[in-house]
Amino acid sequence: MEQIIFYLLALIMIVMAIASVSSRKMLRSVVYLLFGLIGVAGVYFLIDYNFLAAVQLTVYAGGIVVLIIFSVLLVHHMEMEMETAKKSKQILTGLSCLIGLGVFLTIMYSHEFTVVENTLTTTTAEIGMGLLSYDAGGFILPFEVISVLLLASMIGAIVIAKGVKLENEGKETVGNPQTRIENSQETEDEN
Amino acid sequence: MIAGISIYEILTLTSILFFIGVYGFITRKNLISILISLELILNASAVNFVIINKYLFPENLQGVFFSIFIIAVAAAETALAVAIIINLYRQISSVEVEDTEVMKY
Amino acid sequence: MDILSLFVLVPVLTILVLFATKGLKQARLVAMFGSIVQLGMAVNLIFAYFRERAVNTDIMVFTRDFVWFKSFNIHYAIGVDGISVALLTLTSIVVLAGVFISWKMKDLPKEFFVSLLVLSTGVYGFFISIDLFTMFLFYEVAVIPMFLLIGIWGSGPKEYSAMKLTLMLMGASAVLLVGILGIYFNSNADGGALTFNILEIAKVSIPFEAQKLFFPLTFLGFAVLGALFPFHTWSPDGHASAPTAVSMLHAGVLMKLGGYGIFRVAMFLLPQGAIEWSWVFIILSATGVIYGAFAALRQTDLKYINAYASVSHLGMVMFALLMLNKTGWNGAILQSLSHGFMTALVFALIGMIYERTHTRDITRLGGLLKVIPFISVAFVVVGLAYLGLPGFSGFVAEMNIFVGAFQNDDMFTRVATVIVISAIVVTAVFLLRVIGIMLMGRVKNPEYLKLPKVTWYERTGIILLFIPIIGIGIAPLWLSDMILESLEPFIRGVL
Amino acid sequence: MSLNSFLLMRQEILLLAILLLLIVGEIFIPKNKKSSVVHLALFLFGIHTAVGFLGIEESSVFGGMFQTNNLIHFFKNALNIGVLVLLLQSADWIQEKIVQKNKGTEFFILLFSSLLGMYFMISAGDFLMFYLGLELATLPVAALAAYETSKRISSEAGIKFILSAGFASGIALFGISLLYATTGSIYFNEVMEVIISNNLTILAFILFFTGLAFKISLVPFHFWTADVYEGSPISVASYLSVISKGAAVFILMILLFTVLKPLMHVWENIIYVIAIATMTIGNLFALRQKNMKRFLAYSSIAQAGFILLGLIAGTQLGAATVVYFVLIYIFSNLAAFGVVQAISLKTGKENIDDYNGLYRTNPKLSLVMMLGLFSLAGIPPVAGFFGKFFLFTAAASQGYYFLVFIAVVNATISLYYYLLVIRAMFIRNSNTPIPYFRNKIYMRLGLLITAIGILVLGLYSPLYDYIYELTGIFG
Repeated sequence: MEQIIFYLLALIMIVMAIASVSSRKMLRSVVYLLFGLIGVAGVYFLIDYNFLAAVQLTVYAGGIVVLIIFSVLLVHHMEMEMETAKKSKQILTGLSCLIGLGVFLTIMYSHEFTVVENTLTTTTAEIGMGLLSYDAGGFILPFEVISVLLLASMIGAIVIAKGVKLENEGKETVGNPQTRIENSQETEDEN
Repeated sequence: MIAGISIYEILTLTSILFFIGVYGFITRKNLISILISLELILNASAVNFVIINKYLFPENLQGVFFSIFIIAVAAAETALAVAIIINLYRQISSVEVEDTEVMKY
Repeated sequence: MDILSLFVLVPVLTILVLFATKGLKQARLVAMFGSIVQLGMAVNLIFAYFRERAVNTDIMVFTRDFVWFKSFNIHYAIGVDGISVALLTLTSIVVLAGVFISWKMKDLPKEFFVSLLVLSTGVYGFFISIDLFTMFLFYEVAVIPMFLLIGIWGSGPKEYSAMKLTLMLMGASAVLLVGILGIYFNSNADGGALTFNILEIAKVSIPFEAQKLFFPLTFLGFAVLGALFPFHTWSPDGHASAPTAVSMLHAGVLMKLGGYGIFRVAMFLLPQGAIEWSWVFIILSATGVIYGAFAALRQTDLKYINAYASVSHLGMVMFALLMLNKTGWNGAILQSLSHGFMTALVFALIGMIYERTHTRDITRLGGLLKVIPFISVAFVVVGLAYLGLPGFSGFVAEMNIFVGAFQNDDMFTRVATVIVISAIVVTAVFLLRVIGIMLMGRVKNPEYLKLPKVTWYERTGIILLFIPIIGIGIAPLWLSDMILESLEPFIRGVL
Repeated sequence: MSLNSFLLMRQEILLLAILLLLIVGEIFIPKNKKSSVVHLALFLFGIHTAVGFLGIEESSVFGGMFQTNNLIHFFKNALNIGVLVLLLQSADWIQEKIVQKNKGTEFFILLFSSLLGMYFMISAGDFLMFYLGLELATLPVAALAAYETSKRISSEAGIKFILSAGFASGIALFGISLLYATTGSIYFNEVMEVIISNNLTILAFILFFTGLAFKISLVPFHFWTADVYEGSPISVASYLSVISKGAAVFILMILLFTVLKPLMHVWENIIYVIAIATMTIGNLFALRQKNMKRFLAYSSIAQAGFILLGLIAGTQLGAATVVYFVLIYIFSNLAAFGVVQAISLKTGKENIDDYNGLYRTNPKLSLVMMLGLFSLAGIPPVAGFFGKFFLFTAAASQGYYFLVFIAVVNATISLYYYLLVIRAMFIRNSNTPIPYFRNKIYMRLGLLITAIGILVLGLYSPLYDYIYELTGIFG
């Protein structure tokens, strides 16, 4: 049963990923990505990392994708078709990616992994404890660092997007500063 | 552990995702699409960490934590990138890579 | 303060004082004062050397050794033997003469003298070093000011010449660097510590394979500076574009670094490599000698003529070094010295002529003997010295070179020697041609009839350079002794 | 947690405190006195730099996630000095262009948080901290690159930087995940014990190295560099080329020499090829540049190639020469960028041709520039000569004579284009030269420090010996 679900998920993820990097419609591309990300969350559910799956859904599907959709809506005319790269470049890149994939898979399959049989389930409490423990194996320091990282990127995003008086009067001002500030705060809250 | 699924199959899946991301990053002409490809690459790595943790080294949770942090960093990165893209759009009304190339190699 | 470090310190102090000066008058006074002090130190060094030599039989005397970079075993190690003393004296005389010749430098005088003194610092430092690292450092210090000296104060295609010269010489130093590193990493062949010190390395027998590999690199690195054919192309262009004093210093002193380096580093430290490879470089240097002479014959620009003559003469120096015997080496070093004085003097005279007539094309000059007799007579005399006439320094040097060359009695060297000797004839032809066209005959341009007289500073410069030319010619023995004495350890090491 | 661990993390905590202080300051400083924030930031950072010189114990905290030793501490100090000089040089620009738009404090906050990221990156004891440090060091700089929001070229630089950086760290992450698969740990000390050379590990390493190669802008991962440098404000370009690159090189060195040492037979081959490619291509592109910022961008690519010569040695000697060279490189490049910045701020000119005749109008600036370029080119007696000579020695010590030969040939090529700038300043004349101007005190101080550094670092040998001693940990 789980096997079938996994294959189904894998199929969905790959198809969606391909669709999202080849679709010529901006918004569709983002929506395909959304499904791909949900597929990842599905994999997390399958291996019993429920918390991680939840994070994946809320932050990725709920935060990042929404952010990207916002930006698509703000900057892009939806009907417009995107330009694509030259066919030759596409084929060349595709081929080299396939070769790279081949190399990866050959190396991975030739490597003996010692799989440890386990049915451990990880609770959210454990993760929370790990995040806040400062003993060996604890992750308090990265936790602190990432808070600085989020602060910095929030400040950066605000400063960049903060409305400056446009030199060219003719151009429309897209998006008011308020939206972006909220967006950035959103990302911080997700942590 | 997913019954009946070996680690090789999951690694295959993530490798495919990774290369789709790489392919998109190189061929796409649109800044937002490039951002999307980037998310695929990051996700492939995140899944890798989690399943390696689960399949090979379940005694501690290093991989899981790693992927949580990857997600957080991805969020920050996206927020910043989107801010810059929007600012760029205010100036040139386009997000196509061609339009951004006033600078030549 | 030890007597040798002063040779680096005094120019550096002069440079610092120069930075504080304003205008041409102050700058040239400071530069002159600094150079006179240097000359004084050089003369003092000669006497001190003889005194010291009488009681000290080491290879190098006045040695000082300070650890600089401990982990690399890099030392600031200095010391001199007779050869370096002679070359130091040469340098100090040419520098002082160069300052006098540049007495009327109008454009950016302060910067000019600073660059000139940076150059001389490098040369002094090079001659006193017995540590490969500091030697290499001073080598580059000496080369790099040439770029500004030619570029800013030169004439003609100065940017091109400056760039070509700097890049070729720095490229050569790049090759040299690999050679030096090769020597360094083989200097522990006998189980000691790695060292850059020449005297220490000389005691070690570097493996033959390494010698074979690194000798050509080291030789080539120095030989480019000595204008070895076919890497000489920077030299005529550079000399032609450079201002007078720079041509003097460059041909007279800087190019001697090449021969000295070959002798002190390539030959001394890698003798087996030298024997292995000498045939290649004999061919190249002999070609250079004959090529330089013929090229000089074809030129009409005075500076080009002298530049090619320098290529020819320095080719002879390298040829003599490759003969690998005592007489030849003695000749090579004497030739270096004598050529240094002569070529500096010729360039100075060319500069004076050019300043007055605004041309260096001999076909447009004529009858100068009547209008500027002092310069013209000096030109004739130095021309005769160039020919190797007895009584001048050139004769002693060339005599030694050919005697040394004939000591090798295999067919190959014989042929090469004969070719090299034939260059003397060509040299005679082009010198007489120059003298005939330029100095004799009637005055071609009426404007030349009222050329300004030679000034006191020009006179001083000329006389300063004449003294050693004639001095070596008349009394070569004390110099020869000094050199031969210093050659002993090299003979023991190499042969 | 104890007081001891606070002491170990002194640099980080102090910088974080400054960061927070600036945020508070932003709230309390009245709007018409915003320019005082520049003085405040400079003052605070100056104190921070000075305090950094107090010694530190070797230890690690947080279960090995954060480690420090004298070498790391020394390098943090070097970064501090670099940033301080950079801030001095860009103080006027911030006053005139940034504070005016009411974005002064944020500039400092972003810069300092990026520096904080570098601290964590080079002090990292595991791959997670390394990754987070890397991102913290990178993301704020992307915002800084896009800082001149009214300039299109600046936004382009920002987006190009953040996307390439994201791509690079994505690839590196995949590599780390595979490394985690083969070793079972993300902690450096544990990885070091169990890592063995097999195909998967090598693949992991290559991916990981690719990610770092982007940061150091090694060929073939250099394509973003010139565009980003050209578009960014000069201070940011300077920061990228000096501080960012320096820190990345340092952490690469630590990783290669400790954790990844068992893979040395792999990485020395990779580095061999990349070093040649980087030096050559960086040089060839630098030859054709007209714009000073692009010129310095390619020149710094070539310099990165030279640094690899020290890495390839894989010994204590190699480590010492790399650290020493990076230190010298910081000063040299800051001198060059400082002059470019001073001129750009006064006249807006950034092309090499605009520098024609600069010596006759602004001799001091030209001299500083000359010192910087000579140091980059490796001309004695300035520091760059020693740095390069030692790097070459390090490579030659392992018998890589051919590589050294290629490198010295490249050094000569690089001399050519450095001389082009010197030619413009000293030899060429111009009808419309840059007029004489006098810099403000901060800029003068910033340039003076770099000039002194360039002159002293090489000749003063105890410094090198000290570094050599510190790198004893790679024994």
